[in-house]
Amino acid sequence: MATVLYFARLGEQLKTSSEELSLDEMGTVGKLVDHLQDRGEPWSSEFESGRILVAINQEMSDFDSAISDSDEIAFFPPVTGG
Amino acid sequence: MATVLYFARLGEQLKTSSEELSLDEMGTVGKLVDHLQDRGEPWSSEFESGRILVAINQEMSDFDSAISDSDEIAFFPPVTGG
Amino acid sequence: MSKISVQEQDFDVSRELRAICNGRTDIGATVSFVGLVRDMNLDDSVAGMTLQHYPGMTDKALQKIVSEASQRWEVQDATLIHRVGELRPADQIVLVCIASSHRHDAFEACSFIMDYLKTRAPFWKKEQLKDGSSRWVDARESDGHAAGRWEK
Amino acid sequence: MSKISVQEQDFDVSRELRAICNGRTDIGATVSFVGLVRDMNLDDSVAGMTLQHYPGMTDKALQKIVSEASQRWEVQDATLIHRVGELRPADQIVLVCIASSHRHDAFEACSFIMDYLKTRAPFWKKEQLKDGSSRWVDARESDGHAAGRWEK
Repeated sequence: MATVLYFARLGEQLKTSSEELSLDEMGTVGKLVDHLQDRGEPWSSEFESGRILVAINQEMSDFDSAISDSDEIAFFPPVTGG
Repeated sequence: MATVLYFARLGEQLKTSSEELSLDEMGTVGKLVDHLQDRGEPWSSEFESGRILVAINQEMSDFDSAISDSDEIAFFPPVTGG
Repeated sequence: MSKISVQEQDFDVSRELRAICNGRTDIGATVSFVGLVRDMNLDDSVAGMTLQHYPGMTDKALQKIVSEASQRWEVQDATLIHRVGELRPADQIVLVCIASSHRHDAFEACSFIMDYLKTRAPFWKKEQLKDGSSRWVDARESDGHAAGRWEK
Repeated sequence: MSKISVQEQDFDVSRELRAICNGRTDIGATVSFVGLVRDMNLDDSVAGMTLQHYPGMTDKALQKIVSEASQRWEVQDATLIHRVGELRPADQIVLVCIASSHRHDAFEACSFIMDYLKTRAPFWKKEQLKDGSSRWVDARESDGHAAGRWEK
């Protein structure tokens, strides 16, 4: 089971900050996002913007990156610290 | 009488840090420097280097600047603060 | 060599500079950046803000940014502190201190770390406005451009 | 708005930053530069240094440099302290603090002030070496180039 995290505005909109998910055939971040969007609203719109960032195991990654069931995958809006 | 000041290494080499001087016909810094160099050593060599800076009334100036008997004229090596 | 900290409590610039310079006589220059909470943003009065972060990732991300700066410039020591939690106007948010024997290296490394932090470190600000509402702060395009200027 | 001081006594960065930010909630960023005495210069061991200056001119020169920075960049407040007299390795020599609503303005203004100060403010360092001799420090060509990069 992969751990999937949602931060900041994204977590608020989705009303969840974390879930455990079996990735099955979803071998890339892009495939996982397709799966999440298939849940309908608000998932569909939230991932539609093209501005959601992803980190795999706490490293900035992108939607083409490979993922497996042992990974921690985090989705979040552009960062605004500093 | 103009006040002429010498700072740092220059003052040490000339063995004076200040003097009062009547400028007479010396209407520019360059003319004053010629006059000082005419005093012989160490004046002649110290002003020969081309690296001596001048301030007139506490403002950075150059050797073409006009001077008069009411001025404070300061000569010094390149600055090394900070 | 460097100190990285994500913390709720405030920091003191002089204390951090002393910690860097403690017992050392080979440091020629330090440059310190402090980011502060302003009481206005996008024409609205800000009463306070909450800084959320991604705890597992922030330390790693900040360490990576400091390492990259240390590879590009001569950095003798570095301190990076980022606060999280509840902050109010005039509160300090972030501190970057760089010690170097050359002042330009210190300036560049410090500026670089701030630009990268603003695009790559997982922190998010939520502002409480004086009218009682709250909102997530949007990333600014200018921060993306600022980080971009360091790319080869 | 700005504070300029030429003094023998030491300074405290945090105290100066607090003085700048005191009661203000509109400052987004501060950048602080501190120059320090190193124990090595040109391969020689430095035991201490004396900072001479041109008392009638230093204040004016520093004021002018800060004014020029404030014209070029958005500077909300500035503090410039330069020490004179006897200093030892690890002692603080100079402090420049810039407050601005934009971090890049703060970095640029602070860096500019240091570059100009190093070529235009009438201070001279005389080093005491560990072998008992002393020497006036020569101006570095690199400082001239650093100041030159700000010319249009």
